[in-house]
Amino acid sequence: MFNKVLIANRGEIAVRILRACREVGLETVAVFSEADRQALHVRLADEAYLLGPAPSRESYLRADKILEIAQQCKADAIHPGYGFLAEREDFAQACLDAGIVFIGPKPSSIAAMGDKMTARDTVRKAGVPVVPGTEDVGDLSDADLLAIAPKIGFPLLIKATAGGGGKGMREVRSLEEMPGLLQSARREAESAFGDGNVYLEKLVEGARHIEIQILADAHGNVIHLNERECSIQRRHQKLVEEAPSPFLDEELRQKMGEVAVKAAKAVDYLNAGTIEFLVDKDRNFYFLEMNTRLQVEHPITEMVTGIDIVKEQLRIARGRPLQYKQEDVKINGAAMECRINAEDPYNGFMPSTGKINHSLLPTGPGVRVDTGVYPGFEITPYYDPMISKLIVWGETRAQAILRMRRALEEYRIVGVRTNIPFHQTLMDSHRFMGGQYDTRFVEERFSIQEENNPQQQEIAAVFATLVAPIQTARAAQFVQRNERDTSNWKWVGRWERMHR
Amino acid sequence: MFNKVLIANRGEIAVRILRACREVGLETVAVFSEADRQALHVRLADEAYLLGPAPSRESYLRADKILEIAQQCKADAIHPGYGFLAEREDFAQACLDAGIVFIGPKPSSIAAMGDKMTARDTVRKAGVPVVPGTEDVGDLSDADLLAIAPKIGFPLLIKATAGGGGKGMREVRSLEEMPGLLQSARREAESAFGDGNVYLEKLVEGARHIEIQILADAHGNVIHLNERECSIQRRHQKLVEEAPSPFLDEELRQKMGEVAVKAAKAVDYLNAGTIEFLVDKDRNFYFLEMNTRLQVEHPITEMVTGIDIVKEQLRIARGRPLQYKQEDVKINGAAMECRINAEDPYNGFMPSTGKINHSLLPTGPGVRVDTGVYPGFEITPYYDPMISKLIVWGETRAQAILRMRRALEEYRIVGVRTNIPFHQTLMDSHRFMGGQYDTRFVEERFSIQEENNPQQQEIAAVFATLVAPIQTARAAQFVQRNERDTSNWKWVGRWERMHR
Amino acid sequence: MKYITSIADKEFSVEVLDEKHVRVNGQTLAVDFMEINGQPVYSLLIDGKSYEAYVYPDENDWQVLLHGSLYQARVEDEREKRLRGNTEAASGGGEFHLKAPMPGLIVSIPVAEGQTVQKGEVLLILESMKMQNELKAPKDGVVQRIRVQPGQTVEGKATLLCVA
Amino acid sequence: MKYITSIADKEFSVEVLDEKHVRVNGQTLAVDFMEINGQPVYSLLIDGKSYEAYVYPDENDWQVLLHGSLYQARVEDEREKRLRGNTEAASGGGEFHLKAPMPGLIVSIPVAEGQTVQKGEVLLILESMKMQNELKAPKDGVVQRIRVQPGQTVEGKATLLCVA
Repeated sequence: MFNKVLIANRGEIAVRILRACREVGLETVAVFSEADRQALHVRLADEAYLLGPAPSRESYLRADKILEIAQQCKADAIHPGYGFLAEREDFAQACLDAGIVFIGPKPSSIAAMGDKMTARDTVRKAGVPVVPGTEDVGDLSDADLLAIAPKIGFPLLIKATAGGGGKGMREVRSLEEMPGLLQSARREAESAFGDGNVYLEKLVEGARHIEIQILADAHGNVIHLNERECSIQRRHQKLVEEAPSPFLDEELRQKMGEVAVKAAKAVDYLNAGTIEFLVDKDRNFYFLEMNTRLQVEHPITEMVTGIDIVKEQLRIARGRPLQYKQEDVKINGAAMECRINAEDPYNGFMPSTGKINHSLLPTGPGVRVDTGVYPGFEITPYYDPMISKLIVWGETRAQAILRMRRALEEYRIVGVRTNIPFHQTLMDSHRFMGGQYDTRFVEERFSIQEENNPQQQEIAAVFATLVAPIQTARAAQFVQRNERDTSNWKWVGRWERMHR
Repeated sequence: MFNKVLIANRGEIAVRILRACREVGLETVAVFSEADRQALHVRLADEAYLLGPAPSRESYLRADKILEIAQQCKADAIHPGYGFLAEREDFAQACLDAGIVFIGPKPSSIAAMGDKMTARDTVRKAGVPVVPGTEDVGDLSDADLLAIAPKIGFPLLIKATAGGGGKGMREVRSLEEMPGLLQSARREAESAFGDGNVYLEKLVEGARHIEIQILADAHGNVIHLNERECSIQRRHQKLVEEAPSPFLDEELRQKMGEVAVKAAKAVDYLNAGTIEFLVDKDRNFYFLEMNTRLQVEHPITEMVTGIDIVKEQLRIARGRPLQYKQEDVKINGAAMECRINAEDPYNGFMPSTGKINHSLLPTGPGVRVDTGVYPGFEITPYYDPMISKLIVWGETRAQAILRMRRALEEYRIVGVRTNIPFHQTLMDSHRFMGGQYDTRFVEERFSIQEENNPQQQEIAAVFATLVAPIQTARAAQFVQRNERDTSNWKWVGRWERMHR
Repeated sequence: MKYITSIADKEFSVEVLDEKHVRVNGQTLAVDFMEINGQPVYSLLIDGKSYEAYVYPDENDWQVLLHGSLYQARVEDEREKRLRGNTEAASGGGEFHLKAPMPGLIVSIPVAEGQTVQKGEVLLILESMKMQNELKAPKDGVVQRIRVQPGQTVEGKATLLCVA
Repeated sequence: MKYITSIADKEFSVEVLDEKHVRVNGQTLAVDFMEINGQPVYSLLIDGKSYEAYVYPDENDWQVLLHGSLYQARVEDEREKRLRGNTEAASGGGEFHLKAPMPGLIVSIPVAEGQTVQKGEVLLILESMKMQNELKAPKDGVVQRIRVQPGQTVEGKATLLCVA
């Protein structure tokens, strides 16, 4: 049992975890970098401690400092969120060594799933289908890989053993281009994970990315909460997720769920985790990897199952049995999540920094917004560009899409560019509405540049024409405002006298 | 069938209705007063038309103007929301006469329930229990009422026949004080409803206000969506509502539901409506009145039943049968609503006007905020002081209370005073937590002034001491800021040259 | 700088040592104090505990709204406190000017000029935001100079009457 | 005042008649135009239809983000439009200065000075917000004056290189 939880993270997920803790009566401790003194997780926590300067490696990645703070403030549990230290087995181990509950899996499970080649091997032996690829565990030289490649066949993927987030991943179409790609993949992996090892996997074309949420307690109970469809991606970054998947039928859903439970059991899994699969056009599915932590997109599962995954994580970490049995888990309606990022969809999705001057959140029935920012908060270049997650629920998938459209239409964020227009265009796309998409859809068959809409162009022209003189005259107005504001002038006069 | 809905209302309910219309593909028309040009319902609607000056009788009560706009813009349905024209049978009739669908009951049902004495009489004849009181329909003179009063017994209530919202209501403890109270009740009723008629009802002491939500379609189907407990009131204004009621058991719930359906059928009811009951300590229940419209507190029923009441209203108005049968209606978990009003709980709940400079909405799992305001919007004295409705859902009542506490703690509204501290104190009150309260609880047994908390006092002292010099020095800082801002000086210099 | 800050009947000695430290009643505390977003919302970390409060000026005092409780605080240095002691001893009561807390319509004035009223008695009913608001006497006294009449619309902060 | 407003290849003649009316391509429309809350968010009622858009200046143009679509608009009176026509005819292309759109770390510069690049070719990779962002050439040209090197941290708006 524990009473005070240190949340070793920032942004929306720190706030999400803090809320769950507060709602079950646990005290909360936030940690923050110098850039985050005014962040929402600091404002809302019971306690908050400075970690260090803004860069992650000097703050949110400082495992030593975090443990030191936990011990000083007598936090008896740590929730790592996602990213940062969430999948570092050494950090999980250090928590245990310090007598602090790590709200997540055992270090050995993190290790087993963290090395992507070991993971493939482990689950394959447990009878879980994997994508064909390199099968030997161990460091493979470029020569080894170039020899194996033709046996796997092209196209194939080079993937980083320490993997995740598409870093160090390269698509290879022929043997000729492979040496160069191997080199750049290793370099990227080395810089991202400090580990340049890579392996090969057959490229499954036209595949969908579908994952299964797992919950496992300390009493041997392992259940799954069905799937999330995450094929809407750009550069291996998920942008939209939905549950249930429009592609699965009840039979495949059940089969994938059972296999996911098997994979989790293969590494003696504890707490919440996610098994990612690729599903090809013929409904064959292959294990991709396991994320041994809470996922960004967990809320859509919460909305269709009614199960609060973070509260379940806390229960499990306290050694209590799961509240739910497999047969209690039902899917009710449909949920969808759009990741709202500070990036400009009209300019190559370039990240956008700046102060959020004004924002208007969509609210009302069936809408949930998870965010760590607020009007007045500054989006800095130090951390990922996600501003918020817009999550909706509907009785059917069609109703969820309609609700998402209305929520996106309502959402206003001023001060940074956002990808809201991307999501709006996507929600209007016939292929998306039809559920006909795979992981390449956004990059290959989707464009935010719509056909001309002459009526909207005319409206836009009126807007521009009316705004132009206002903005151009603003400086002149400034003088006029000063003219009227006598209190201002009084001060200015005094200042002038002082400096004459 | 209809395609374009004019929403004859403002504020959060106009936004709520607009969202439902948009999510089912209907076009929306907003109407607004001069004070509401920047209101959220105007910003979000497809079309928006000016009604007139700020006072309601020159804008939102201008039935003629609203119908004219509807006809000009070819709106083929009108949703009246609550308040304003929602319970005016002449308005409902005028809509029908103009060939516009009125999204609500038939004019005859509004009339039958609008006159509170007729309503009592009608439902009593249908076998619905009513509070003992004057039974004859018609205008009763003061002499009549003074003669009847002793037969009913004291304490009793004087109530306005045209009734609603506690206007023209007076509690009478003895015959002596009755003439004076009759006079003031009639005066208030006359000014509020243009009708000074009153009647008498026995005062049920220690009673709870519990209401049943009804849905009735044009095909003779009438169902109820169970109860809402609304006993947390101040001056007959509801402040907090919850569903289900902590006071009802399954047997009473079912009985009250059946009686409510009977009452609705007695007036040939159509669309959404609510039967209000008083329930005494011994679990006897009495019909109070029927609200022939959407209620402010409808979202808590939506959250526990999963039924979108406004979408159902639209379905019914389109002549479609109800989507649900009585046996489909299940209660899942518990929901609670706090009405967030611009009023100062530390100063006699005095309304507070002003600009909302900054606000931070609580979000996250199980939280819904329905609001018509946003940062920068001005709360004017023309309309009711409700800023928003904070609604939460929890798996149990206890979890809903914990979640409401966390949401209230997160909520920030700067610029006007709000009753958030009242709600916070209420959520901490042991009697509320225990579900032990009646309609007098807030006024008689609840105080926002807590016992002294020396530790919090010390923190407050530190806050005040640190803020005082900053605010006092603000004027001086202003000069320093100008000193740095050279672009500013450039303009000032030019202005000075121009005016020399 | 050392202040004496009074809340209810309690006095706190608060000394601002430097940007990051205060001494409260002799005990030194680490503080990290910050205004949020140019609003009267302040974030304060005291020895790691995170608090947020609204702090508004209110005549000579400060209102601190903290975790759902409102505290009325007076912040004075020692000289100011001494001075106030003398002034309060010297003066006694004074006039109270009832002002409209917001724009509205005067519904009724249940008192008349020259009438003696007690603290808490209703002086005037003002309708605003669809509600009838009772404005009460904050002290015992005699009603003087009623400047408005029922049916009249008034602006916010308009003086309505006086109790002396 | 009469303007010629161009969006993509279309031109709209927009005449502001008075506060409440504009004439667009000869047709008079009732408008109610308003800035929301001091932000670059504008509300416009045109003959009753309610629109809201973000409008940002962008060099000589205006970016209008309306219902999930972005429009690049140029607003000119007739004299300005004539002038521009002449200028554009006279000059041809000009230099493009690649600036850092945000602070970040230069990861790599896949081009060298003197190298010929085509429109759309990657000039530089800038890491920011945990992402590697490809900055591309907006036109054909020759790379000149590379002012940064891989591993270097740059401020927002810093000039990185030039394509002439």
